[in-house]
Amino acid sequence: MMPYTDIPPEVLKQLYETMLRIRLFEDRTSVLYPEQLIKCPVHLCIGQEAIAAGLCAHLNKGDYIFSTHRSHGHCIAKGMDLRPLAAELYGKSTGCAQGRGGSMHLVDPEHGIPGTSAIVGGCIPLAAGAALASKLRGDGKVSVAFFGDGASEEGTFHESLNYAALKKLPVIFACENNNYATNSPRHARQPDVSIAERASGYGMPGVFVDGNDVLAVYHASREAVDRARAGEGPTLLELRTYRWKAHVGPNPDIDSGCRPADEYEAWLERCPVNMFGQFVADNNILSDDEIGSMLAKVEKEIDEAIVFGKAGPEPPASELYDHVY
Amino acid sequence: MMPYTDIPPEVLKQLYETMLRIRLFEDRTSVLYPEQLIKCPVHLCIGQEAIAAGLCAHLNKGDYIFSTHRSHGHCIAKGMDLRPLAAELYGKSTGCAQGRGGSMHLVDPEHGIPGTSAIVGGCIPLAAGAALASKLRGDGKVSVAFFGDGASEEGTFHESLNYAALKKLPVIFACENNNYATNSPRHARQPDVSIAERASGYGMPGVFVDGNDVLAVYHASREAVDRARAGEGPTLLELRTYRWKAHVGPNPDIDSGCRPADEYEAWLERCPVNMFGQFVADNNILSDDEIGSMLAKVEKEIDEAIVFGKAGPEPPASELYDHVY
Amino acid sequence: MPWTKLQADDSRSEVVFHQARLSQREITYREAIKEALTQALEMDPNVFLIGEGIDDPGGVFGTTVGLKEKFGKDRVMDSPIAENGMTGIAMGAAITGMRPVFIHMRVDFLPMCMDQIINHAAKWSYMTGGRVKVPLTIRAVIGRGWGSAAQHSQSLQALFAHIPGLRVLMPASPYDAKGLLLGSIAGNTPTIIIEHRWLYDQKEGVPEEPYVIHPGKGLVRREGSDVTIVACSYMVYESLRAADELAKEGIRAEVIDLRSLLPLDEDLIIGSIEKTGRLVVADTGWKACGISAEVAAVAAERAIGSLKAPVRRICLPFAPTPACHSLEQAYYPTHTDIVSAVKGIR
Amino acid sequence: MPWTKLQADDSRSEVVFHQARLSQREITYREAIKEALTQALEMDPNVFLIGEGIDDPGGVFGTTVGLKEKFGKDRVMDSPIAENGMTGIAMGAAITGMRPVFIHMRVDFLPMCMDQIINHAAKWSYMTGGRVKVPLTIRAVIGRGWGSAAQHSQSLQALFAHIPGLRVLMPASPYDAKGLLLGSIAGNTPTIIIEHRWLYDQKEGVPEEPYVIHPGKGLVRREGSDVTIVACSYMVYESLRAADELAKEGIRAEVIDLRSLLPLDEDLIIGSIEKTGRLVVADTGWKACGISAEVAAVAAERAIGSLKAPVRRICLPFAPTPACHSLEQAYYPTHTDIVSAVKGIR
Ligand SMILES: Cc1ncc(C[n+]2csc(CCOP(=O)(O)OP(=O)(O)O)c2C)c(N)n1
Ligand SMILES: Cc1ncc(C[n+]2csc(CCOP(=O)(O)OP(=O)(O)O)c2C)c(N)n1
Ligand SMILES: [Mg+2]
Ligand SMILES: [Mg+2]
Repeated sequence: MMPYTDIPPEVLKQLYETMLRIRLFEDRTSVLYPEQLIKCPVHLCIGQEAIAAGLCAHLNKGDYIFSTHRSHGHCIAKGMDLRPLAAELYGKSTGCAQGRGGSMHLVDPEHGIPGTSAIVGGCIPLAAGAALASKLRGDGKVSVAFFGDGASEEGTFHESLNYAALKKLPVIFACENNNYATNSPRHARQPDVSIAERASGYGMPGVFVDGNDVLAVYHASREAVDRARAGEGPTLLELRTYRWKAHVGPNPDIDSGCRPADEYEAWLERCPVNMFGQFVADNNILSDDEIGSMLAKVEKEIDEAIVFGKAGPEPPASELYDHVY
Repeated sequence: MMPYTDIPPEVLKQLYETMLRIRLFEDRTSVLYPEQLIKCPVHLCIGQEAIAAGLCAHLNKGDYIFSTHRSHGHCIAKGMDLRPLAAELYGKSTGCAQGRGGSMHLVDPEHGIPGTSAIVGGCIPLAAGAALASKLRGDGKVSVAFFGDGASEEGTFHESLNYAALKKLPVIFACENNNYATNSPRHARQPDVSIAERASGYGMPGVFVDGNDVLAVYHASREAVDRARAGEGPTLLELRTYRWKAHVGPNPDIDSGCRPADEYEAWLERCPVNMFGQFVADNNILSDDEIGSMLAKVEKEIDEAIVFGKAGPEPPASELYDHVY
Repeated sequence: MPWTKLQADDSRSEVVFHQARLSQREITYREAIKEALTQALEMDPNVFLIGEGIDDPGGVFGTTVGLKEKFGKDRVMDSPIAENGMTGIAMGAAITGMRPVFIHMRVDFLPMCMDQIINHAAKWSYMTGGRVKVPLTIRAVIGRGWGSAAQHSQSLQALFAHIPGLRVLMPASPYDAKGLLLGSIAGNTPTIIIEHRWLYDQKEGVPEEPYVIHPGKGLVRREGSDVTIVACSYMVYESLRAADELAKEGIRAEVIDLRSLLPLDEDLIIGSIEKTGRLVVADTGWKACGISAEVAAVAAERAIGSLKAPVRRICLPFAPTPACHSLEQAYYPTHTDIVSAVKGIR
Repeated sequence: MPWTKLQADDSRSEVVFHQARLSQREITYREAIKEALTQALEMDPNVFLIGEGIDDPGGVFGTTVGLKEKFGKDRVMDSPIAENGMTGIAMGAAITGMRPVFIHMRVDFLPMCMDQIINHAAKWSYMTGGRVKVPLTIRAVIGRGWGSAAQHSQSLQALFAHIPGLRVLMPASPYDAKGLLLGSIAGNTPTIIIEHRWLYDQKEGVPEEPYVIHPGKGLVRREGSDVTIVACSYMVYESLRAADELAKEGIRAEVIDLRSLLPLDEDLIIGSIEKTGRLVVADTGWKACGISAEVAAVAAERAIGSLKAPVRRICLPFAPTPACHSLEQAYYPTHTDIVSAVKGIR
C-alpha cells in the first residue's frame, strides 16, 4: 500500500468506515435481492469500494459527483443517507427519487448528487457542466464524474475532456477501469493503451492508479482535487479495479464463462476492503474492538435502512404524472 | 520545402497539375458565383490545395476518400471529372448527384468517392467503416477521411480513432487544421495542444505536417498510406493550413473582423501553389512552357466543365421523389 | 431570482394577428430575440448563452450580435463543435443552478445531441422525483433555400414534440419570439425553441419591458367560420396568405398559430373545428408522425362529430431536401397548396 | 448476390394470426431472428453483425447465441460503446459493399446515433442522386418491466417513422420477425427493426427456408366488423386479447398488425375502417406525434365519412417510465384499456 504518514488517523478511520459501509450495503443488497422485493436491476460495486471512498474523502458536502448505473458506492461515499437509498431500491415514496428512479437513478442534491445516468457516458458532460457553473460563479466547488472503462469509448468522453481542458474546469474524470463493459473485455473495445494516456492529447494530467489501494486513490485524488480547486483545471484518473459480481444482479458470473476464473480469483486476493482492513490493523489505526464496533454501527445503519426502505409506501397510481415537468 | 529526390518527376508534375486544377476551379467558382447561377453554398478550399493533392497522389482509383462541406479539392484530387462536379454546383441532372446534393454533397463511386457529408465530423466514421469493409474483404484498399480542425472536436472523431486503432483499419485520418471553424479560432474551442497529439492516446501514430508544403504532405501521406496498406493500421495526420476565403462563399472575410489581417497576409505569402510552382521551376521539373501549357489545358478543362454545367437540364419536379429509397 | 416578478401576458391570446397596439414600437423577430436574450442576461446572473460561433460577427442571424461585447465572454460563450457533449455540459450547469441558453444555427445539428436531450434533459425531473429541474433552453433554426440541401434544412420539431418532459415552441411572430424565449429561460423545463430563418425580418409591435408567454397556448391569428387552418412557424404566414386568397372567393378561413407544439393547445383547435367543421394543417416539417398528424389525430378524437370533410395536411414532400433550385422550388408547399387543399374539402 | 433469388412471401398477407400451416415446425420469435441472421450470414459473405456484447453468453436475448462460434469474430463482432461512431462505421461499410446488421440491446441507445441515422443513412441515397445505397439494418429492443426505468424502456419508433429515407419495422410474430429481418438485410434501404423484449418467447410456425417479407404491408390478425384495432409490436397481443374479451360481449373487433410503420399500409387500415366505422389504435410508445397519431390522421384524411365514432388511442401515459413497481404497473396499458376504449365509442 501507499505511504500514509501524511494522512491523519481520523481520515484513515473514515476511509475504512466508508469502504465498509459500501461493502456491507452491497452485500446486504445481494442477500436480499432474491426476495424479489427490490424490483429493479442492481449493478453492484463490490470490489470497487476503494475508489469511491478514496476520492470522495476529499470532497465537501457541496461538491458535486455524477455517476452511472453502478452508483451505490459513490453516493454512499458522498454522504447519502442509506435510508432513502434503500427505499429507492424498494421503489418507495420515501426513496431519494420517490421511487421514480430506482437503483440506476439515485439523487441527493443536499449532498451534491444532482442525479445519475444509466446511459453509458451520459454523466461525463454533466460533471463538466457543473464544473462550468462553479467556475462561472466562482463558488470554489469541484465536480467529479465517475464512469467506467466502457464509457471512455463514448464521444461524450472526448467532448467533455476537450472542453474541460479548454476552460480549465474544476472537474475530475474518474474512470473506474474494471476491464469489462457488461461482458466485453476491454481488449475487444479499445486498443492496448492505458486510458490515462488519452489525457495528454488534451494537455491534461492523466494518472494511472491502483483502484484497489485506497491510499493510492486517496493520494492521486488529493492532487486532482487540489488542482481543480486551485483553478488549474481537470485531471483524468484511470483507476484500475475489478467487479466481483456479474454486470447486473447479485450473482457471480464466472460460471457462465463471461470472465476467466483465475482472473477473478487473483482479484479476490486483492480485495480493497480486506487489504485496507489489514493495513489499519497492522498500523494500529484501528483496534480489533474499534473495528468491531464500527462494523456493528454500520450493520445497524443498514438494518435500519432496510426496515425503512421496506416499510415505506409505494407511490400511488394517481401520482403517475407528477414530476414530468 | 521537403526534399524530393525520391519522387519521380512525373509525380512532381502531377502534383503541381492537381494543385493547379483545384486552385483554378475554385478561382473560377469564385468568379462565377456572383452570377447567382450556382444556387447553393460553396465552401472553397483556396489555400489548402496541397493537402488534397499530396495525399491523393498515393491513392488508387479504388481507394476511398470521404470529405466534408469543403470537398471540391479532395474530389478533384481523387480524379473526379470536372464536368459532373460543375453541373452539380449548377444543380443539374448532369451533376454527379443529379443536382440533389449540391456543393456540399459530391459523390463519385467510380473514383472511390462514396459521398461527402456537411455534418461536421460525419464523414470520419464513414471512412473507418469503409476501411473495415476493406479489411474484412481483404481487398487491399485504403480509406481517407478528410476533415477540419473543428471536426476533431466531435465525438465521432474519438469513436472512430478508437475503433480504427483497435482493429488496425487501413484508414488515414487527415485533419486539415486551418485554425478556424466557421469564424471561431481554434483557441476558443480546443486546449493548446497539437491535434496530432491525440493519436498517442490510441497508440496510433500522429504526425504534424506543414499542409501548405505539398512535398511534406506527400511524404507524410506516403508513410501513412503504406502503413495502412501493410495492415499496420491507421494514422492521424494534422495538416496545418489556412483558408483564404470566408468560411462560405467567394469573398474574403478579413474586413468583417473574422480573422486578423496580418495572419491572413502571412499565410498568403505561404501560398501552396506558388511555393510549389517556384519549386518546380527552380528545380527544372517543369519549364515555363510546360507550365504554360499545363495552365492552358486545365483552364480549357474548366471552361468545358462550366459550359457542361450550365448547359445541363434541371431536374424536373416530377422527379422529386426519385432516389429517396 | 427576479424571474417570478415577470408577468405573463395572456392578454394577447385572443388578439388577431398584426393588430398590435399602435403605440408600440415595431421591431423585427431578430431584434425581439436579441432583446429577450439581453433582458435575461441583465436580470439574472445565472443566465448564459453558449453555442458554436454565437459571438462571431454574424451572431446567429443577428440575434446575438454585440452581446459578448456587452456581457463578456463568460456569459456569451463560443463552443467547440461537439453538440452532444456541449448539451450535457449546458445541462450540467442547468441542474446546478444556471439557466443556459444553447443556440444552434441549424435544427439539423440537434440529432447529434438527442441523447442528452431525450435521455437526460427530458427525463431528469421525473427520474429525480422532481428534486432536480433542468432550466435549459435550446434555440435552433430551420434553414431554407439556396441549396441548403438535405443536411441543413430540416424541420425536426416532431422528434421533440413526441417526448414527455420537454416543451417545444415555434414562435412565428416577434412578440411571441420574445415572450416565449423569456418564458422558457425563466421556467424550469428543458425547452426546444425552433425558429425559422425566413422569419427574422418579420416586424411587429413588441413591448420594451420584459414579459413571458407561457407554453401551451395557441393563437387565433385570423378569425373565420368556414375552415380551420392550423399552422406553425413560417407556415402561419403561408396560411394567412391563403386566407387572404380564400377570402376573395368568399371562403372565411380561421388561422390558428400553434406557437406551442408541446404542450398542444387542443382546446383552441377543437373549438375552432366545432365552429368551422373543416381542418387543414400546415407544417414546416414532414407529415408522417409529425405535428400535423397529432393535430389531425386530436381532431379525430375530439371533433369527429363536427368534421364535415376530410382533414388535409400540407407538409413537406416525404423526401430529403433537394439541393438544386428546380427541385427546391417544387419541394416547399406554399399558400397556393393550402388554398387548393381548402377548396378540395369544400 | 444471392439475395435476388429470395422469394417474397406475400401469401400470408391475409392469413389470420396463429393459423400457421400445421405441417410447419413452430419456433420462437428469438429463434426466428437467429435463424434469419444465420441464413443471411450463410448466404452472403458481405453480411456481418456488430453490436455491444452480441457475442457474449446472453447473445442479445438469445438471438445471436453461438453465431460468433459458427461464423467467426470477423462476422459477428463485439463493439465499443460508441453508438454514433459505430453507426457511421457500419454505414461506411454498407456504402462500400457490405450488409451490416447493427444490434442494440435497447432502443434507448438509438438517440446516441440519431445523427448517423437521420442525417447520414436516411439521406445518402437521395443526396447521392441514388448512386450510393445504404444496405444497413439496425435492430433494437424495447425493454419493459422490472424497474427498467426511464432510460431503458423507451419505444422510440416514431422518431424514425418521421424520417424519409428510412424504413421502420416492428414485427410482432416469429414469422414476421424472420421474413422482415431477411428482407431488410437483402434490401438496399437503411432499416430500423424494433423488437419487444416480451415477444421473444412467442411461438409460431415458421418455414425453415429463407424468405423475405417486403416492408409496407400490414396484416389482419383477426377479422371483425364492429371496430378496427390497429396495433403494433407487443400491443398486437394485447389487442387480440381485447378482441377475445369483446367477442364475449358480441363485439367483433378486427385487429390489424401494422408490422411496417414506414411505409405504412394505409390502404389496409382504411379498408378496415370502411368496414367497421370505428378505430382504436394501440401503440407501445407515446401518443403525441406517435404512430398512433399518424394512423388516426390517415383515418381523418381518408375515412372521415366512414367513421361513426371518435378515434381512440391507447398509448403510454405521457411521462417517462417510472422505476417503481406500483407506478410501472399503472404505466403500461393493457387489453382492458383497449376494451374500455372500444366500449367507449360504441
Ligand atoms: C449508451 C449506452 N450504451 C449501452 C448501454 C448498455 N450498457 C449498460 S452498462 C454497460 C457497460 C458499461 O461499462 P463500463 O462503462 O465499463 O461500466 P461498468 O459497468 O464496468 O461499471 C453497457 C454497455 C447503455 N446503458 N448506454
Ligand atoms: C454537427 C455540425 N455542427 C455544426 C455545423 C455548422 N458548421 C458547418 S462548417 C463548420 C465549421 C467546421 O470547421 P472545420 O471542421 O475546421 O472545417 P473547415 O470549415 O475549417 O474546413 C460548422 C461549425 C455543422 N455543419 N455540423
Ligand atoms: Mg467497466
Ligand atoms: Mg477548420
